[in-house]
Amino acid sequence: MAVIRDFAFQGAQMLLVLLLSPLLTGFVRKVKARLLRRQGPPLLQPYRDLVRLMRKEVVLAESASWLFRVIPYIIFAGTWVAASLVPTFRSGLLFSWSADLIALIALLGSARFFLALAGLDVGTSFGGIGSSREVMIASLAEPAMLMIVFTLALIAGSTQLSTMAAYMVSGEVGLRVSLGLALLALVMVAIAENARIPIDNPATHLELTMVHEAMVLEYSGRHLALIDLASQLKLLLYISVIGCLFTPWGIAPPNGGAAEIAVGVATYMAKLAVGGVLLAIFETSIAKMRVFRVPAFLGAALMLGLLGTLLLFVSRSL
Amino acid sequence: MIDALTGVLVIPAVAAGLLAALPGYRLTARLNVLATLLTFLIAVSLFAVEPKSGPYLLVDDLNKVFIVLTTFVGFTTSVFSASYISHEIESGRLTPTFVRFYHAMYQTLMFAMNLALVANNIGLMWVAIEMATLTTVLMVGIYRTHEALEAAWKYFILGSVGIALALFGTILVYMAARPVIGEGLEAMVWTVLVTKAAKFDPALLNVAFVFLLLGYGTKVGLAPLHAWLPDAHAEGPTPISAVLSGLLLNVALYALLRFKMLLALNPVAIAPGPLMVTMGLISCVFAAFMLYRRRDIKRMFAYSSIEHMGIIVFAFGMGGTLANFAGLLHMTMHSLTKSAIFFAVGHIAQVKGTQKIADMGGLTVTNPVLGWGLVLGVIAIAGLPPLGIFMSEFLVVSSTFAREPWLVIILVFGILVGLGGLFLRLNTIAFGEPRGPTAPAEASYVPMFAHFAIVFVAGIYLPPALVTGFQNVARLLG
Amino acid sequence: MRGLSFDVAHLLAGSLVLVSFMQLYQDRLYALLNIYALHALVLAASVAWQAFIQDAPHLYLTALIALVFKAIVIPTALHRIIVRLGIHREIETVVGVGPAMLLGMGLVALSMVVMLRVTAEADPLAREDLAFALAVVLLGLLMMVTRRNAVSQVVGFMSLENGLVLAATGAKGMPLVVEISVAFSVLIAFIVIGIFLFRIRERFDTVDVQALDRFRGERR
Amino acid sequence: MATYALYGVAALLALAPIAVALAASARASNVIYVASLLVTLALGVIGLMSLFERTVSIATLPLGLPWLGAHFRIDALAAFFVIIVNLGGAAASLFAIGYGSHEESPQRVLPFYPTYLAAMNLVVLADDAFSFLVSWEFMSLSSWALVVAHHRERENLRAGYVYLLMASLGTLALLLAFGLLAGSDGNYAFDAMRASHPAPALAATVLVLALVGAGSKAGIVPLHAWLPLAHPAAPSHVSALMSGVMTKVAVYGFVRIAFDLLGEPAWWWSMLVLAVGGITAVMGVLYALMQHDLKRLLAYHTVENIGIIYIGLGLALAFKAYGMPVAAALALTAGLFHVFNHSVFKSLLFFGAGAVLNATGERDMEHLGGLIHRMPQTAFVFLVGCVAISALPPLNGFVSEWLTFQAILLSPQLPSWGLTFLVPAVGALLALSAALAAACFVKAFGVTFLGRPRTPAAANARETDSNSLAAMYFLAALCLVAGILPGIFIDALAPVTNALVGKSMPHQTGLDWLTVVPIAESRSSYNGLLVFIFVTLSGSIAAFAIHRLASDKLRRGPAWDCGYPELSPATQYTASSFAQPIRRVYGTTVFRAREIGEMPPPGATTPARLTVEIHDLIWDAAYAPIAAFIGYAAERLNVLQFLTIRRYLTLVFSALVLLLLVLAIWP
Repeated sequence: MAVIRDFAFQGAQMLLVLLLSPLLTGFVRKVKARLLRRQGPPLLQPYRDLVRLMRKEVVLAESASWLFRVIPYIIFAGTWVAASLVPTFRSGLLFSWSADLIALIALLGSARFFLALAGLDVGTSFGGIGSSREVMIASLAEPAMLMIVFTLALIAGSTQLSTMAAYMVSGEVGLRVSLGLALLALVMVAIAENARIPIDNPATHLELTMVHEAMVLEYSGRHLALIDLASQLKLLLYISVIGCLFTPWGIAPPNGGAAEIAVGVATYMAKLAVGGVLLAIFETSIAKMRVFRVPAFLGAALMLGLLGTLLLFVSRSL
Repeated sequence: MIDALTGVLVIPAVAAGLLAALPGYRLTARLNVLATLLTFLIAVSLFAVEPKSGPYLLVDDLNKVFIVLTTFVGFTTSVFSASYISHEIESGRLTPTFVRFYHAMYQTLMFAMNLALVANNIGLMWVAIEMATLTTVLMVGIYRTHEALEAAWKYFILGSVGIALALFGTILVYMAARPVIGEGLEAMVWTVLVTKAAKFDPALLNVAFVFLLLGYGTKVGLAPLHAWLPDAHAEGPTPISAVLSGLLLNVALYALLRFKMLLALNPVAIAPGPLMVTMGLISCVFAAFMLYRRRDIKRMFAYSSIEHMGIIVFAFGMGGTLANFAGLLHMTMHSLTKSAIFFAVGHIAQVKGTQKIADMGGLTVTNPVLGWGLVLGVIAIAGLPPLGIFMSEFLVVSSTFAREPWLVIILVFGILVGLGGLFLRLNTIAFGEPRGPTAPAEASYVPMFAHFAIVFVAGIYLPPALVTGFQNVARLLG
Repeated sequence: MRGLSFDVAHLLAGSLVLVSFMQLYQDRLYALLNIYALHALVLAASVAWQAFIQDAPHLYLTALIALVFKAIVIPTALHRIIVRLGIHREIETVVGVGPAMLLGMGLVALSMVVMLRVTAEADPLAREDLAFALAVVLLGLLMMVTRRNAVSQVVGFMSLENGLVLAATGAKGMPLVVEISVAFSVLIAFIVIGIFLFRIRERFDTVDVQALDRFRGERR
Repeated sequence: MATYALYGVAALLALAPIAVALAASARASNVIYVASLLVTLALGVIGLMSLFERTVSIATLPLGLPWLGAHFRIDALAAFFVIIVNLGGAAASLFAIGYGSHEESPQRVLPFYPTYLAAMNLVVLADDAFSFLVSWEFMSLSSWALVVAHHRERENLRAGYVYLLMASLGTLALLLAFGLLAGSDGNYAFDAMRASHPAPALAATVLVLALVGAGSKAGIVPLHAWLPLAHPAAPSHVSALMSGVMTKVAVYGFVRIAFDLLGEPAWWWSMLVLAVGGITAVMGVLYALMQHDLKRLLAYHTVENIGIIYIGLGLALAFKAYGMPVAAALALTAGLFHVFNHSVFKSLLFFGAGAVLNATGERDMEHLGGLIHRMPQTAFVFLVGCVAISALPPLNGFVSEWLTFQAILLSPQLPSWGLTFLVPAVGALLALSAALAAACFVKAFGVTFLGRPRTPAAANARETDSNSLAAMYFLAALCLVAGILPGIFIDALAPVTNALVGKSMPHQTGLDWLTVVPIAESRSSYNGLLVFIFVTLSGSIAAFAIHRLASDKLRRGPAWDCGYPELSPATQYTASSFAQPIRRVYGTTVFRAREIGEMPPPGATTPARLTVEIHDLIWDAAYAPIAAFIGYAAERLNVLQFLTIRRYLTLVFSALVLLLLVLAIWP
């Protein structure tokens, strides 16, 4: 009986993230438009785009290989699985222990790996630009992310998201410098990972400044749809991670009843909304930086993460 | 009834006379081989029945090994020299008269070395070594080219000085022994000396050892007394290079060891160790560096002989059973390996018509057997397993490092540098694009590979008899 | 008698050292050869004296060899050679005479020091003799080192060898002395009238070692 | 067991003369490779058996040092490495059955190949210093012969030369280490060394020597210089062995000395090892990123992975020194598991490179591209290898690095300031190297297999033969299995860690869903199987749904050319241009990399060119000066060959006077 319920919750979680992610993107776009005093596209626009893309036929470059056609599914699956393992409204998901935070990051890493390969597959120079820049960014973002994980894991004594969330909510954490550092670094990494301003501009189509868009330049139809959906999932995932680690309040305990579940869902929505608004504000208030300023930005994140870890180690051995 | 001891002396002596008389190089070459073979067989019989030592000749664990080694290498070298000489005659570098002279000298040399090994009398030993030197001088000069004469002359002068110094040392030893043992022959007989050595006058012994070290050290080729060695190896006929590196150095070293034993037995005398260690290290490192700028293949391997003599002397200088054992093993392995290398080099030089390294290349392509033979030899001489020298180097280094870390590090440095030098040249000789004439060699590979086979086996398995013998000697050497 | 024998032996040995010094000082080949003859003469005398006081008759043979062979045959032969080679004018030394003499002094002193450390039970005569002999040996070597001409090098070697014989005869009752001196005479014979000078003369018109050095292997 | 293993080794050695005998015949290579395949398989089975039945078996031969004999021993550690060696050996032999037929000078490869395998086995089996060193140096020697097999290229000879020198340096260092352990009376048997507990200072010296000796063979920075030269020079299946297996044998040597022979470690050893490991990892991958020779890139990656392994070993040392056996077991397991993984996927990748080399005759990625169309299967297995080595789930490379991270997360419990600061830094280095590795293999795979062919050679490549493919598929499958069922392998390592640090990781295979739980489930867990199933399921569901519900129409069209018609393949991103952003971020400091662009004035017809110069600072700082010194000294001393006789006499004379003076002033 309990098993079935757990399965149900796991399934619900997977569907939830899948359905919410376009909405979140649409919401962010909307807010940004509002901030720019524009009407902006309707909230549901992303859904429409996806559906339309799905319907369209795929135009494939002659030089594209079988890998090129497989990659969108890999990317989508990897990201989706990663997203579905993050406790959103209820901790203690059935399969949450099948991948801890490190594994989660690695999953996203493999998604990125294949995306970069896709950029190189067709053999145009734009894809090359995109992939080479992407891996350069990743080569800094991933260590930073891992440093953040170290910090949190050392505080929570675990890399298991459910456990970490439970520990954070238990309140015995107190306020720690390293936590602040970690949060700051995590936000920076999240921005970089999701190709948001100031690292990359999701809306641009000027090749020379593109990173993410350049890689997917050759994609069309359902493939493009999957990749877009994957990136939306990724955004959602990062916001939920931040939410469940730094604002773990409201998440329903594993054995929680209907009421707690309801609270959990509600708080989760709220967190997403807040995250989206903050992101939009940040993006509108800052300009995109040159590609080769990015290392400095991410290097700062890495340093912050390392600093947080070091402080912790020191405080431990005191 | 002549016993084995006199046998190893008589046969070469008779053969020398015979060969001097007989014309025709083919026959004499065969005779030469036969004589050396006989000598070798008789020497082997020493292990079976050990004749008792008289006032002039002795046989014990120490020299038994050396006699067998000497006669064996002498035999294989004579086989090699047969094919070598025939080629020299055809190419007109040697005339039959000189070949006759050469063979006579070869036997004389054998006689002299055997005498030096079996002599029970320090004076006799000295005479024998002088004789050996003179004969080799004559053979080095045999080509009568400018270089050969110059090498021989250099060898002659330096050698004579060495002889003189050694004699002075010998006299001093006698002086030291006389008060204890009394005048006359007794005071020059090994077997007597070693029994009484404890009571000798230490100061005299010290001075004596200095002179002996320098005198016989010149023959061993220790730096800075080595000058004659490279040129003598390079300019003489290759069989002689093989005998020089493989045997004569050993014989001189053998003499040195005898005297070291004497000093070791005397409590008050200075320890000969430090002197030998110093000279050994100098020779090893110096020779290792000298390998890099060599253009003449034979001269290069001559320098490598100096390096190995350095290692051996270092081992004996450090003393201790293990180190001495290693030293003895290294002497044996080195003489086998180095002579084999010279067999290969001799044929290579004949094929290529030159000794200049720059003019040979890609031997493993043009003459696979010779080429790989040389590669094998260099591997062996560089002290790489599974060949014999690795075992001795292993023992030398590992047994002394705990005692004298810094000295051993210098030694290891020398070994490494030497290895670098050897392989640097090997790359050009054996590998790469073939250069120079590529005529197939008409050569007898038997001696070379016989040596390599022994060295290889010894690298992984030593017969117990040999081991016990060496261990006894090592204990004697203190 | 004891004292007298000691003094005479001492005198002769000392004079041998003196003659070595004269050789070191002399830089003309002719004169050098004459002095070498003198050197051999003194050696013969001292050997004979040793033979007398040790009443070891076989030493007389050694003395005879020294007298006939070294003091007469060799010098004359060398005279011939240098005349034929036309290098009898004069010999240039590497080190100036003065420094050479100083070095020689130092060497003599050194040999004294080394030998006098020998404990006294080796009878004084032997010690003195050894000291002088060592000095002669070292001086001979010094001479070989400081001369550039092959003939003078040979002379140096021979005086060195005289020192050896002195030591050998000084060593009381040493066997094989005669044999050794014979062997050495053979050696010297090799050197002097030996193949080398001939061959060398066939090929180059000089015995100057530098001429030989031009043909060392690895240059070119 | 040990006896049977020795039989196997003997069989391998016996193959060498057969190879020489067969040199003429065309079927020689098949005979030799099939035979060595069978023997290595048998040896691998022996290894497995002795690992699982957990017995120590010894054998002694009357060889080696006469008074000692040659001792051989299979304990858990040896068994594990026997498996590694022969797994790699078997795969290489299988691959070579096809690959070797293209060898132009087989008689220079065949005799040494089986001896090489035999030597590596012997190193692992040896139980006394002498047989260990003989096998060790024999291993170097036979591989040297293989490196110079294609001796007509100068750089191969140079590679072999540098390799042999470094190998001998390492051997001599180990020789000194054993000399210290054995003492001057020579107890060369490993048992005796275990029994003797060396003094701290001595033990430290031994450790440093072992680090130099084994490290120079494993390729730790800065002793790595030979590795990227020698590994690519050999035929590809041998490169696979050198990179995938021999470096592991070197690791074995270090583990044997540091964990087994030396007894209790001191805490600061671990600092040394950790620092070396971290630096090696990052430097290795950075070097690799700068390469455009495929095989050399792979060789540099070996350096990186060795660094990762050493990080694991260093952590294990630290935990062991502070008496935390469970944590030590975790760290050691991580290291050894990575040993296994790396041997698998590095062999796989080198096979792939070899297949490419055969098909195109090119090692230079700038001349390749688009091979995925011509050789799809090779491309697929190579891709698997790339994913595995980039430490991406669900393949095996990720698991071992994940375990290493878990070990690092345990380190705050270490009561030592130095480690407290070092370990996080090392963790950062590890993370950095992992990310860079991914970047590097995007480059390697993308430039080699994707895009459009850059040369006719690449355009006309042909898929490689079935034997080679079989070998590669086998290894690829192994990567997957080890990735999704790591528990089996971790449990298999339990006896090893038990023997070396006294404890082992909790039993894994019993857990439901085959999860991996290093310490406790609440702490961290990973389930490769589930992740794999999830990803495949959701991916295929998505595909199915879309093709059913939406459209599955597809049209081929020209790539977006941005308005420039028929772009030539030269306009694609090359290896170096792909690396340019990273070179700009890291290279400027690490390699003093500089880009010099020459733009001709407007109207000039000369082409604009961009030249990139990169300095190998380690070589310039460490190796070049030594070489220069030796050359200088040799030149100087060489004068002594050209003195006059008189001068030589002067040498003798002064030596004599000197010694007499010594006597004169002797007390």
